[in-house]
Amino acid sequence: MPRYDQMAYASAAEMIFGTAKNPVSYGRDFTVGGGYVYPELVPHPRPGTESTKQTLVKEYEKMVTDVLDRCVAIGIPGIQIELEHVYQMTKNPEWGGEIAAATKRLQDDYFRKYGLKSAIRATVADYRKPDEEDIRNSLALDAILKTFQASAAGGADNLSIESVGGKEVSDYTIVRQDIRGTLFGIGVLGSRDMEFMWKQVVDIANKYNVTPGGDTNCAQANVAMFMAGGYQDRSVPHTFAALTRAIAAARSLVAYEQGAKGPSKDCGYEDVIIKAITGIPIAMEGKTCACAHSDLLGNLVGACCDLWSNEAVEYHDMFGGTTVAVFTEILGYDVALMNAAIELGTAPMLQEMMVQSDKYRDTHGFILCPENAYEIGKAIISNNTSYYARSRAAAIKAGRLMLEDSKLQMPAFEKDALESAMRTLESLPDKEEDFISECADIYKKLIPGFNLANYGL
Amino acid sequence: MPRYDQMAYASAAEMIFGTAKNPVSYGRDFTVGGGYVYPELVPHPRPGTESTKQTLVKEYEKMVTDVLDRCVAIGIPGIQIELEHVYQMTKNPEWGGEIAAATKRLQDDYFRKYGLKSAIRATVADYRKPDEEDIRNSLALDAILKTFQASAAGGADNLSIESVGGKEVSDYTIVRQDIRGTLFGIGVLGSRDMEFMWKQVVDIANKYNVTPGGDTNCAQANVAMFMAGGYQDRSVPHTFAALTRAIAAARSLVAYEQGAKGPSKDCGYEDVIIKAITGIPIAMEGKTCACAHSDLLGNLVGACCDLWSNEAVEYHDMFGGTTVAVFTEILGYDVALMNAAIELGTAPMLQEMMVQSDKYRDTHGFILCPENAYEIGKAIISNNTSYYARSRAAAIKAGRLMLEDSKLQMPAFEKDALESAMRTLESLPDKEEDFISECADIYKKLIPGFNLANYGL
Amino acid sequence: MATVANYANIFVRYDLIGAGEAKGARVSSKDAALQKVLQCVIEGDVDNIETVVVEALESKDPMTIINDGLIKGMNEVSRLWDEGVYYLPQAIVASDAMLTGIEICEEKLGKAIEKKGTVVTHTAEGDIHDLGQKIVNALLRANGYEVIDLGKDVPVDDVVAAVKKHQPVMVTGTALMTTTMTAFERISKRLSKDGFTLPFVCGGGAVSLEYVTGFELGVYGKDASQASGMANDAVNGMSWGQLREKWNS
Amino acid sequence: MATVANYANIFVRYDLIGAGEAKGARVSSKDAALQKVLQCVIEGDVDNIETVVVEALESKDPMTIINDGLIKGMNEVSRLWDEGVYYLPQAIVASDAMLTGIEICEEKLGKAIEKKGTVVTHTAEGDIHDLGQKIVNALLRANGYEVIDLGKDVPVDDVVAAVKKHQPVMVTGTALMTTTMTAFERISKRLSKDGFTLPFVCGGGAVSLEYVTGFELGVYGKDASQASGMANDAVNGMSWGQLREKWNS
Ligand SMILES: [Zn+2]
Ligand SMILES: [Zn+2]
Ligand SMILES: [Zn+2]
Repeated sequence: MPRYDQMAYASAAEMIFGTAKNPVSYGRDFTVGGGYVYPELVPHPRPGTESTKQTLVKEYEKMVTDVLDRCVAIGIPGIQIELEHVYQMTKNPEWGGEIAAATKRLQDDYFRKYGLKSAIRATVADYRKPDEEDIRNSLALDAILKTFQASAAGGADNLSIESVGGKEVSDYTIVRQDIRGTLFGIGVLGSRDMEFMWKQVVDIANKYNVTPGGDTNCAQANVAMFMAGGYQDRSVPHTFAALTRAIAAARSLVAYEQGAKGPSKDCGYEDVIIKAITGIPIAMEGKTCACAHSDLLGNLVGACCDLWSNEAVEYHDMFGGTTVAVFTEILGYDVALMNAAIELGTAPMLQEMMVQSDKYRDTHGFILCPENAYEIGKAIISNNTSYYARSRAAAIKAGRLMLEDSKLQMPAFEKDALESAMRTLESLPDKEEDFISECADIYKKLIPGFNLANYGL
Repeated sequence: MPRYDQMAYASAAEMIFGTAKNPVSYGRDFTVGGGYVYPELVPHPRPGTESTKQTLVKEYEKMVTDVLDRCVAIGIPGIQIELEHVYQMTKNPEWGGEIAAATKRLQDDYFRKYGLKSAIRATVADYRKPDEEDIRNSLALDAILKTFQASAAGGADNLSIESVGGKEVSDYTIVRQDIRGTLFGIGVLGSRDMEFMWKQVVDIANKYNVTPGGDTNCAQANVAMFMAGGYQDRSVPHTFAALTRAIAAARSLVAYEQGAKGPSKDCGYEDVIIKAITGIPIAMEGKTCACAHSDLLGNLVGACCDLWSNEAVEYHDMFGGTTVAVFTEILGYDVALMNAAIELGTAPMLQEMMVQSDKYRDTHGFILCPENAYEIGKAIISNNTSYYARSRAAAIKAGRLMLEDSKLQMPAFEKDALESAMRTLESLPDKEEDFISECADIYKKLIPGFNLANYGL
Repeated sequence: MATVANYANIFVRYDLIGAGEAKGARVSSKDAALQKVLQCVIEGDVDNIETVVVEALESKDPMTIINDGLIKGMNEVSRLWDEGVYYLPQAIVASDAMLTGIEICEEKLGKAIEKKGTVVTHTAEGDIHDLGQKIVNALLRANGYEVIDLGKDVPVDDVVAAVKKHQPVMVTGTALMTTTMTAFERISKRLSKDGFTLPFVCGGGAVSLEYVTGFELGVYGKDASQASGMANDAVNGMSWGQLREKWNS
Repeated sequence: MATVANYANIFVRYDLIGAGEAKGARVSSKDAALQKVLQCVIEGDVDNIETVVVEALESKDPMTIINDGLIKGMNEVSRLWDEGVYYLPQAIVASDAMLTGIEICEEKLGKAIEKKGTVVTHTAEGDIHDLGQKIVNALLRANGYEVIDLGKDVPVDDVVAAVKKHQPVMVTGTALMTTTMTAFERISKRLSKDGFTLPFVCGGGAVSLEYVTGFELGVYGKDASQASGMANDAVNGMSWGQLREKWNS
């Protein structure tokens, strides 16, 4: 059940990159949200190296070494490395554990030798299949939980996941521009699955004395955003994706209600809303994650970040070194600019530049600029009677903000899509139980394998 | 002979990114230094595609299309593409010409369809060998000049080169930490060769009604800087490389004295000094050229840029698209931040953040921050009796600035290297002819193939 | 703090260029019952398609409804999508409507209509992200193909077995992660070894042209919307090499 | 405008860590003449090396001066460089001094001293950037190797011919640009075809481990300073595969 009923910040103007109301410390002298922004580098192994544990561990050792070397070559004060699990690292818990341990050994070395601050996030792969199995009791769940333990035991400082509850429904509805089903899949089913999942992640983290990090709506809101794509794409309306993002905020919040402490996951674009509500530090990714995907809010999304990430880069050579070193350097300078602004006392001005770069570039950036994100956060806490109510309120608030700002331009099709979705959202039942029963009827028929029991329903 | 005897700007405080005293317009509605910063994307073909003209033209067509597509996908207002010639494009003038023409066709399309502003810089490869041939009358020179013509005829808007005069001497002296020889190779020989070369480039540009762009001391000062490398490298002292950079400013200036109009070449880190003197718009490369090389001034170097470049990225796939699209996107957001600052009236504050990020990170950034660059510029124009005199004055000024700022820390070895170089610089003869005859004696003996006649001496 | 008066030098809204010029549907039927079917498909009205098809069957034979109503409507939807008037969702819901309608007509016919050919689709072993595959399935079906949907997280053996069993004109593979896409090369080797020469179209997430064109049979699928065009080419006798030449260069 | 009080959260000067701890030269000679030779090499004093060697030759035989002065000095310089006390320029000028000294001693001996082995070096065709190669040459010579310097912009044929003629223990290639480095693979094929199995160490600018380890004989040279170590391994009988294993993984 929803818990948050107030905002961590008195206004959006208080929110700034580098500082969170509730900073988190772990790893090697590493504090997130304590006044400065650090890079979070996410390396991805080359295809083929996943074939054995030995080759994969070795691949990670090389990548991590390149990252740490570049930090000490150019003076980056500290860095978090995310071990974003490829399937094989989660399916075989000892692989994830050994890679965390190898990363920790290297980080320890550089901390001892140079004083380089560092930390490790282990993001376990959620490979449960909600339309094929009992996701509350499956081999996949078992492996996921074991891998969390192995990672924590191995040396991960922060445990995170991109959980997939409700994806079977949102996959079906996002490509059909069905906002009702998307609200159901993310806001209701996603939230309920997170509650189930995060109780257990937090227990494991507490047992191993590590930090439960966060979750992201990668499997749903990012699907909508990536499909919406650039200006010329015609896959999913951008306005529809923006509504999806607002819903995602209400859903990803559940991790913190269950005890997660942050920093949140980089690809959770909804995290700025969550920071406004919870005060946890957040990881964000923008222009320097172009290596992983294109987006329309490359600067704006950094406005309130505490970690700044590249999302994912595959390990290869470039003229300037390996990709992981190259992106460490770019991220390092990005955050150096932010930290220089902090030291100069001009951080609010830099934030305003970031915001003005993208606020009116596209609807996604528009709803995530600090003032709008704050408003969506308020809609969430003011409707905390159910996961459904707050998700719906978030979407309606986002939609109204988009419709009411005359500077935000939209092609006709995009505006039609938004208005149509808003009509649907406003016509939905008030009570969660009514909404659930309505959706249950509809989607059980349409989506093969959809099973309410997976969500305790 | 030196011409500039005054500064284009009354003070360093007047210098800012996006605006130059003497803006340049060309291409498709493209103005550099006219109030806003544009990205300059430099694509590099994959090895193997250079084997035939057809495969190379096709490679460029694909790369250029990816760049322009990404611009219209995320809203980048305009872009310059640099065709930085691989050897084969210059050796075969029609290759360079056809690739320029193919690029122009594509840029025309996107301008017609979307209004995307654009321009083409053709940077011809200087493959003359000063230690093996008469560089004022060789097959290589012939091909270079023909390729300039073919490029201009094909559609290049801006003609640039990274000329190599004096490289045979500086290659020998930089790795021996011999400041006298480096001053000779860059400041005297490099300047003289530029005078010879740029007269001809300007003539060709005028004949074809295109813009003579600029030169860079890539072959010399960048060799020193890249060898100096990161904090852990022990190849060339960073202080020595910084002195080399100051000398390079006096040398690269010759292009503008011969009629070049800018924008200067991205890898000319000395260009900020040149902008202070000449008021031409400059291209710079910093954090987002980490794909091409690492440096210690990733933000600072953008403080006064008019174009912002990635230097070079080889064409490959990444998760987020091809490398050229990925770096177009990152550059695009970098300049969007700068342009947002300009619109907000907070550009000086952003500039200060850039400067504080790196001014004391390393000596190279230190001497290139606007106020120090301006001082070095003043030393250059105040000593305009000879190429030698102004190059030496630039180095001495840079050395003094480094020694006098107590915030600039240096390891003992670095400081020794600087002080030793300063003693040498201060003990050199006052007159150019004395210096030349001293160096001629020494280096003729030491450097096989070194030939004074290549420099009209 | 100051505000921005003019955003044009920060970003340009290229998405607004030409917006609003788009024209609506151009096809229609003089027959009222068929017109309703057409309209249901073009509007992706899955709620009413059953009613209008059943109604049309009262006066028309099933093949007429299929050809002049359902397929004609779907073709118009494809045109609208190609021209940027429609987005993908409109194509998907139209396909839903069309397929529902065809099912009703087939029941009346007492047999399934002939398909253009069979395509086997799958998502790589280890990958549970099958949305791309589902879109491919919908678009192929909308274009008259029989789709053998092997689902997600499919072992190499199962893909090879399905190809042997169903003898498709084309097989597709989707992967979000590069560390799961390595299965594609193994599949290609197995198929080649067994003498198959059909195109194996691979796409999704991190899959790249460079990778897919590195093994035999491989054709890179940049976008789900290319699937039917590729299948058409395969049915028309193009080899995997020709497909690669046409779509990947 | 405000100033920055503390830069530690913007950047950390990792180059200052341990700076100043470095110790100077540790070797010395009890013999005054040899001590002067030693010192000239350690200080890279090319202006005076001739004088002190000639002076030493008055009381010492050439081989003693070479072994206990010149080479001993150079070894000490290598140690100082390895430990971060010296930078590359100190190693280069020491090598200049040492080689000058050896030449004088060899004249006195009436023959060249025995080299550890021969290495052929070149810069790729189309590439005029041969600084990396020059550094490799200097460091190899300083370590006792005979270097056949083919220079820059060298055609494939010339490299193959030089290997046939000089039968080196190792051949090296330098390239700044990827579009010139493609010659390396052609050289490797030609050498392999002719039965050569020597290591072909490639490095410089845009050359990458991925590329070099993609063809036979190829060993990636990350840094010029590795050249002598690799040559030593080759002389000691390591195959190119073993070199790759040791230096590239
Ligand atoms: Zn994600
Ligand atoms: Zn991520
Ligand atoms: Zn350059």
